[in-house]
Amino acid sequence: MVKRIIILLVIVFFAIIIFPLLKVDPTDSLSSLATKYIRDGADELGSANLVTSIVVTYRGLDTLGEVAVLFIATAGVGFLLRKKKNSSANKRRKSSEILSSGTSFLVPIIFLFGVYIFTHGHLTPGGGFQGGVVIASGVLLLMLSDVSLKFNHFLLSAIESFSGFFYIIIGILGLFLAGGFLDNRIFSLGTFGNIFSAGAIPIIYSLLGIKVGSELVGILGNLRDSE
Amino acid sequence: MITIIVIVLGLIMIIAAFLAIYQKNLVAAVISAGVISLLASILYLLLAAPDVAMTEAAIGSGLTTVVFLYAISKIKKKDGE
Amino acid sequence: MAEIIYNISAIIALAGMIIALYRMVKGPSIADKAIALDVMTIISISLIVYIAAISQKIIYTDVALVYALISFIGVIAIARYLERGL
Amino acid sequence: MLMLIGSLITLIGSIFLFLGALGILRMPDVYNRMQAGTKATTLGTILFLAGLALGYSHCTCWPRILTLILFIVFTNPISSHALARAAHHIGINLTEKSVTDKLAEDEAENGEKL
Amino acid sequence: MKDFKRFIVLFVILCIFWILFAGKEFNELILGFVASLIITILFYKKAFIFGEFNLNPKAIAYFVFYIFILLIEIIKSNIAVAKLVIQPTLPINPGIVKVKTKLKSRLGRIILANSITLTPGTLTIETKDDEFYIHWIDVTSENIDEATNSIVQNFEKYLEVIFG
Repeated sequence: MVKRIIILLVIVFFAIIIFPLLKVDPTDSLSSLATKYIRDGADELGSANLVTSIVVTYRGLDTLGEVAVLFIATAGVGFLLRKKKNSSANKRRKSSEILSSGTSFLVPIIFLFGVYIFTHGHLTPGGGFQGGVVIASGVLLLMLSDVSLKFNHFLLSAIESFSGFFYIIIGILGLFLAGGFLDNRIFSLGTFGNIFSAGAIPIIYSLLGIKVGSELVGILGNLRDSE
Repeated sequence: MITIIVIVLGLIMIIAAFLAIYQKNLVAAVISAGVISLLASILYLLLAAPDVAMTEAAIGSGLTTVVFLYAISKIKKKDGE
Repeated sequence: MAEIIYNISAIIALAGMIIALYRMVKGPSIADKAIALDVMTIISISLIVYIAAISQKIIYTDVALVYALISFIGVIAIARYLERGL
Repeated sequence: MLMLIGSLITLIGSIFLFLGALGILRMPDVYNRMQAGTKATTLGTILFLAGLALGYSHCTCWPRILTLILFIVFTNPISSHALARAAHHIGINLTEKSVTDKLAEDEAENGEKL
Repeated sequence: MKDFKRFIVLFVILCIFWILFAGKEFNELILGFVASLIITILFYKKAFIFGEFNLNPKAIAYFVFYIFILLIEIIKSNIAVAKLVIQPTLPINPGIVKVKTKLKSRLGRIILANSITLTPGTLTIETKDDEFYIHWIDVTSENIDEATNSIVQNFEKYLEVIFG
């Protein structure tokens, strides 16, 4: 009991400390680098969503590292979980008719929404990761409704490798045609706020979305098909 | 107004966190953890970070729940055999 | 005037969320907790759109869309886990 | 004026949301909770969002809100159906007030779970 | 022929959703067209329920009419359940009953089941061939035919015309 009261007191203490953070005005004390990003980012890169331009171009190498981490996670899951020899799909309970009909209606729309999110990464709060997760959720819904769904793991890893490959090709193109690795100015910047603007950012985000989506589907498929 | 929402959501998150820790049933704990990330994404939105809010909503409340459920069902199968 | 009524509506919705939380703490079975999660999700979607409207930012509604899709799949996953179809 | 009408619709919607939550508190078993809880909140959300779209019509967010309403109307019944089916399959009993359970009778008759 | 109809219906629905998501600027429309085409090619073989609309004027008029009926039904029964919840004695009389449906097409069946679930007081629990098992919050009759009359008939007479 005493322990719980102490825990409660600690939480209240932290709440009191953290609460003033809500009132901080984010513009009044920024480092010089952040000020530069905010002042020049929109003009230099032509992206309406400043976070996107920082994540994809200024800090593009970090994003490459994050995708590599996700790739290693997928590979680890596939390596650690043993494949099932005899398929025991018939042990699972079949889904109801309503769920499978609803799934076949919803999955195309979910995929379209995922495509919308990752192609509009430079205009809306979405981006490659979020779009990839939405697409993986669509496949998850298919998995939940159809107990005997088979995955083509070879195709998945092929899609994943090709999108990663083209991602790096675009980065290297930036090195030659524009300012540096993963610079988005290899195409014209277009009109600010338009869909075909911000140079290579929509293409990079589409590749990232496909890559993240196929990696997550790989993880889920491995989890389901292993014993 | 925003302050009221922040306080109420924060309190609910604390209660859900206690539930996630102290509950005996693992699936119930997973559901509580899902509630935490659900509300955390509203708080991120209030702090003007829609990018983070979207990521939290997508990954925290959907995908991790499912991965946890898969893990629990694998563990239970092992125990049963 | 209208703003005050909007704020009152948001507070009533928040009160609903607290009640759902009580069912989640108490709920005897997992299914009860999943229902409570469902109700909390729906109230959260309403709150997100409310926040988007009062801060005049359309793009925030994208978060609500993602929310609606993903949490629906979460609830179905819980249901399929319960009936051993996962 | 439009804003006032929108705010009143939102108020009605929030009351339905509240009553839905109250329903899951008061009802005696899982199935009745599902009835009162998740369905009353569907109408509540529709009214809440429609009121906001009406009141803030100058921010032209109505296509998104329409999409959101379509999603909720289509997905919410499916998820509560899946949950109810799972609850019946794992044998959560109906409340003692119930008068009949044809599904359990038929399952007992055929000797197998559907 | 069946495949072609399915393809067109799915493609048009996806384009409408894209316009709802992204607006109707010219560049957006091009992108949406390409994205919808790719997704349609990926899915049109599996999405069997899209080939089941009756695309004649009468069916479309009935569909619009059906949405109104459904809205009115939802509002009416929501008020009934709200009354039920705030009464201190909670006068409920629940049970699971069996009803019959004449609908054959899967899209019609899912819309019927969702309509039943959306009107509070009734919740579809299980479907088996032409029988739906429905949890009813206020059972007035355990007989199949009478239950069918009071739950399903109202929606079915429209859905029969729309989906055949």
